[in-house]
Amino acid sequence: MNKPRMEIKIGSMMMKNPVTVASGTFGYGPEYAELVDLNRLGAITVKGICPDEHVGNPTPRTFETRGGMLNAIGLPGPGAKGFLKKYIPFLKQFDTPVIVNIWGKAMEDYGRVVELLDDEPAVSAYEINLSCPNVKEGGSAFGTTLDMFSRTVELVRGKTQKPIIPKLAPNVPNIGSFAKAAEECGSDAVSIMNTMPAMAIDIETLKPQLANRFGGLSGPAIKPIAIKLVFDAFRACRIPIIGMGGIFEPEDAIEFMVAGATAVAVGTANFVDPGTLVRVIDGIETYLARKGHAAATEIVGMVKA
Amino acid sequence: MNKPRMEIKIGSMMMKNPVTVASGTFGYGPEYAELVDLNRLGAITVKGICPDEHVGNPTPRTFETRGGMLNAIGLPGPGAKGFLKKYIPFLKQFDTPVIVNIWGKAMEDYGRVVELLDDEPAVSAYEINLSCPNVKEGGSAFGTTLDMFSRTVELVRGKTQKPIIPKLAPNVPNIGSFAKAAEECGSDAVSIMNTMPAMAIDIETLKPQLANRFGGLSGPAIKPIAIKLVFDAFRACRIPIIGMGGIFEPEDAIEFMVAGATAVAVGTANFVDPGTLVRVIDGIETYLARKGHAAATEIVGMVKA
Amino acid sequence: MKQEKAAVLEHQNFQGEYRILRLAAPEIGPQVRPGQFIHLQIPGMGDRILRRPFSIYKASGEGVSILYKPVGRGTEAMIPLRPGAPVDLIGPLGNGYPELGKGRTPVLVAGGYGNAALFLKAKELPLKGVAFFGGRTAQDILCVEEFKALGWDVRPTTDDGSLGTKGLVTAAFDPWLEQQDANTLELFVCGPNPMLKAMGDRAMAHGFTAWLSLDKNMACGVGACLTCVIRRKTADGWEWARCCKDGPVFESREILWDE
Amino acid sequence: MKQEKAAVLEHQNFQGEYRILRLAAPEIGPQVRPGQFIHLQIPGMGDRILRRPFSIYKASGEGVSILYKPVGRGTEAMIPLRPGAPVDLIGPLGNGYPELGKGRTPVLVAGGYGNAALFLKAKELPLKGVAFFGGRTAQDILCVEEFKALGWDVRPTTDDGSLGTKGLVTAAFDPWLEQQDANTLELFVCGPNPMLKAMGDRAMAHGFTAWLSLDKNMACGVGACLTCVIRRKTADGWEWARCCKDGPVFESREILWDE
Ligand SMILES: Cc1cc2nc3c(=O)[nH]c(=O)nc-3n(C[C@H](O)[C@H](O)[C@H](O)COP(=O)(O)OP(=O)(O)OC[C@H]3O[C@@H](n4cnc5c(N)ncnc54)[C@H](O)[C@@H]3O)c2cc1C
Ligand SMILES: Cc1cc2nc3c(=O)[nH]c(=O)nc-3n(C[C@H](O)[C@H](O)[C@H](O)COP(=O)(O)OP(=O)(O)OC[C@H]3O[C@@H](n4cnc5c(N)ncnc54)[C@H](O)[C@@H]3O)c2cc1C
Ligand SMILES: Cc1cc2nc3c(=O)[nH]c(=O)nc-3n(C[C@H](O)[C@H](O)[C@H](O)COP(=O)(O)O)c2cc1C
Ligand SMILES: Cc1cc2nc3c(=O)[nH]c(=O)nc-3n(C[C@H](O)[C@H](O)[C@H](O)COP(=O)(O)O)c2cc1C
Ligand code: FES
Ligand code: FES
Repeated sequence: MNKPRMEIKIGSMMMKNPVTVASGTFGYGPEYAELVDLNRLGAITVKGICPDEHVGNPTPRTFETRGGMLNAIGLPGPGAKGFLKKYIPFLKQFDTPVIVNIWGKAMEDYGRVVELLDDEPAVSAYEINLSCPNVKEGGSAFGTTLDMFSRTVELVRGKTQKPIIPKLAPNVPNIGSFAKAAEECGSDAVSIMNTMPAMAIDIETLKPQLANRFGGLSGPAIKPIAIKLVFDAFRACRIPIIGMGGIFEPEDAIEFMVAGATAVAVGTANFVDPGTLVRVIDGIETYLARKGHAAATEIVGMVKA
Repeated sequence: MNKPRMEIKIGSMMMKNPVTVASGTFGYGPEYAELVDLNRLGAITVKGICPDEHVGNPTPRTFETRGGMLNAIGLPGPGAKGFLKKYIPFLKQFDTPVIVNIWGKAMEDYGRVVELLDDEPAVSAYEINLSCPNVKEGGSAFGTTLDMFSRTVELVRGKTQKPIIPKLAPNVPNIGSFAKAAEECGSDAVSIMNTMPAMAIDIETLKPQLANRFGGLSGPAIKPIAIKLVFDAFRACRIPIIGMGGIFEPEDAIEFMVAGATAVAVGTANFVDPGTLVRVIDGIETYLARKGHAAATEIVGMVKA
Repeated sequence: MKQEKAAVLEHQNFQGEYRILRLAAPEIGPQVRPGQFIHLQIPGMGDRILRRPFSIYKASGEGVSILYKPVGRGTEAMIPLRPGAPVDLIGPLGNGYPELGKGRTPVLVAGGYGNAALFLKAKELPLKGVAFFGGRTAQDILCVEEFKALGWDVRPTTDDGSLGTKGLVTAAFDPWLEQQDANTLELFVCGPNPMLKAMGDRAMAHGFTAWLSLDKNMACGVGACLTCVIRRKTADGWEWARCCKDGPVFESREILWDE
Repeated sequence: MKQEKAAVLEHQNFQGEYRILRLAAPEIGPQVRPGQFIHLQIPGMGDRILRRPFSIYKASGEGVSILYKPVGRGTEAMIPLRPGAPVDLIGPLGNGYPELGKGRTPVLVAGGYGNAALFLKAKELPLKGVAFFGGRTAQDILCVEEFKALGWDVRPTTDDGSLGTKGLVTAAFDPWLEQQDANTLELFVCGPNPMLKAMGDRAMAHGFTAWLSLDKNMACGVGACLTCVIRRKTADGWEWARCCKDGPVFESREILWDE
């Protein structure tokens, strides 16, 4: 039997398989390079970058919960120029497209960061973080009000020919409207989901477990929420979806694809088992072969519902 | 040392302690009566009641997930008259207030069900389910659009002098606005949270794991989401909050109270360990005593954030 | 119905893939009626939280025993349980099998763990008759000698013919039925859904009574959550009945099978 | 840095509440430098998912050993691990302690599992000097005889006076320091944060070098998540440094302590 075709496309970006990493859980590439063969990945999605250097939140920044974890890292990073200088030479060594996750404190930052990055050919696509629950400056408002969402996406669209992928906030009653708005503003795909706004409190000290008070919930706990959002978005738009939220096993990734995701991202699982990425890629291929599919794209959105 | 005062008040309803059960996880009272001393509870909250008998969803109705479960029971029930006849005589045997969770397929149903129940003195309060993700008729729209939310609450307010407690949907970006709207419409408290809209798919059959396709996620997985919502609502309104979502241990209940909940409800944990309710009640009392508090109300919203 | 902290007394291979778990549960044990089940909280199930129901194979003042086959997360997590380990039980649950009707001839029909679920009933029944047990291979047919020792005429069927008649339970049951006065039969059945349905269909076609013990996924086990419902016929249609509380045993005429 | 499926070789009580876990890890073992750690995936942690970091006490071609005290969910879940059990490791991680500076006199300061974390360094150092070990009671001071056998002059302090000087490590260290040529000292420290800070303060006040191994909660352990950061001084302010990757060992002057 022939091997199933694993390639998928996000706009003009070819991925050799549907599996990337969730922004912020894989650093900028080098961190896991000794443990994971970066050439195996469909794409490398790097941690959020804004135009300038950013300091992020004080510690504690993460907290383990039942079936998941909270984080409020707060998007520390080297800024666009720092990123280009520090990480692009490393990333160029691999035959794997690079998706840069971008964010801003104000709307114009989303344009500025693209302007700073766009000449670099090793930057393959932009994932637009419109939904980070961990920065005070407004990241989350961009993702939960349709008007600001659309304006931000349009702004980015005007600055680049590369694929743009807005990352949707999960805490809305109508994810479909955001997916459709993304499509209408010329997006090439959407990512679903960012972490869920959440909180934990130490009942002895009465202090929040995170220095930032709030954080985002990720991990297996949120998978059923993410599957529903992907399912809803798939019915509302015609652009590809990158699905994520609690993918720990190949079966989880396949479930996202069956729900409507063209590609998937492994996040928190990297911390638990860096072998997850390769296991998920191989597991998808095995499933496709067993089910007699010729291509990964065949199972996208095939849920009987 | 004196025992801490465990009593709390929701409008005119006195509860001997802050602990009730989450609607739908404890039947109508008799189901757990052999395992749980109903006289120990702060209140008994019964499964959702609408004016008429309702059949609910086909099976499978529940599905276990990592750290939680999905349900799409679909609110089957005997209707208001059936409830009064079948369960009120039983419930009257106990010295524990009864909160009736009400819902409707259309807005006027919310009024009708109260009209049918209100003369019964054993009905102590109404929890208004405006957020059930499992009925097609619109339960969830009542909870995610402020205008419909307010109109429904006002309608119920006009029909009864008893305490009314709107139950808020978690899948909104601005829970505070709903809490505030509830207050402005004359609510005595709000309940937070209902289950989170979610989905799971069997990748072998490609069918959703629930006959209703979607369901609501409950259990430990959602606790950090619920804590955040309670925290936000506490800052937005001055009426008491009944907090719930993944309470399995006394520490969980205390965390809700510290975040801003005056009372708490144990839901999914009843299925896992019916002893949870009494353990939670005793655990809160022990904590209060150890920390030198004279009353349960002293820790409400005491988080240092 | 009690919630009891029990301790593992014995846990070992029983036959084929089946294992026996014997639990010290002096409060629950004496209350058990045939056909009831326990709801077991399985330690070490990781992030899976719900209990699992198991039919009671044997019960005494000391406690209860169950027979199970590891088939999924819960049952696989049971394997490492060692004697002395604490486990939390709720039970006995469900209605169990009714008394044999006057003038009726009892018949047992079972498959898989159904044999275990019928054992207490087989012991209690005042008359012993024929017992039809089906399974994939000889290894899947449990407790044959025990049922024989009680006086039952055991007629095994196996998919591969390794024991008794080759084929499904119906391959042995149907020819036998032809020769019976069907009206007087009273069947006690526990097994996979298709077996239950096959026996229910025959009961209605031939006018005998068949008590079917249903296996539906459960959450609470006590009637509170409405997970485990089946459609039960009523005078003017149907109503939901809870397998955990109103069942798991229903008479074949009560059940409206889903397509 | 490797991810390796290791097997438990030995697991038993070590001293007081401390336990030793010896793991077969032939890929990781030979790569270890003193002061590095492993990131352990603990089986049976239920619905908690993250790994836990542990300093490497001993390492060889065969694998690694760690010493730990059950204090929370992860460390308590380790207790039932039996020889032969598989566990997943990432390591060796972190920078470890640097070489001793020329003309310097090494000093060890440790508390709790810090004694274990310093053992490989203590062995490797070309000179042996004084080792200040603090603990609540005699039971909490690990490996005293082992350090003595290597040639170290061990000076224990205990809160209850059950071994050595009564008081904190500083109760023994400060009077001793008075008599030293502070400039030539080079401290290797691992212990609770207040101990690290106390030593760091003295290093800066008296002008000696102190290498402090920090304990910050970790998620990834490899530098990717930015959970475990501390403020490291720079020419014009400070920057975040990751304890897992840039540390866990920092020189006292590098660290900007949080209030
Ligand atoms: C009243 C009653 C009595 C039972 N008695 C016994 C008994 O005596 N011995 C015994 O071995 N088992 C018995 N079962 C089934 C048992 O409770 C478990 O559900 C089953 O063994 C699978 O559980 P698991 O956790 O191992 O699998 P899971 O992890 O839950 O699932 C593994 C696979 O099994 C399927 N599955 C889960 N639960 C059921 C179910 N109830 N019916 C059919 N398929 C299911 C799932 O769809 C999945 O494919 C009984 C069930 C009921 C309702
Ligand atoms: C580089 C490094 C090396 C370490 N080496 C060892 C070692 O050799 N031996 C050893 O026993 N432990 C060591 N630890 C600590 C260990 O990793 C565990 O974090 C700690 O034992 C508690 O884990 P737990 O899962 O049992 O507790 P948890 O369930 O995580 O928490 C229980 C309690 O411990 C607290 N806690 C959790 N993690 C830490 C932490 N990192 N620091 C301080 N408090 C914490 C929590 O706040 C909580 O109150 C090391 C930590 C680091 C960062
Ligand atoms: C530690 C951590 C850091 C993250 N940082 C980012 C980020 O910089 N930008 C972003 O868009 N999402 C970020 N996320 C969200 C993830 O990309 C992903 O959307 C989310 O974690 C859900 O997937 P998971 O459950 O597989 O982790 C972060 C998540 C974690 C856990
Ligand atoms: C099986 C089940 C049935 C439920 N039925 C109702 C209901 O009838 N009305 C309602 O308002 N909430 C219902 N809920 C939601 C719970 O009351 C509660 O809000 C939610 O489960 C979160 O709490 P938990 O995590 O403690 O279960 C139901 C939840 C479950 C699990
Ligand atoms: S399992 Fe809850 S009603 Fe039967
Ligand atoms: S633990 Fe992830 S960066 Fe250190």
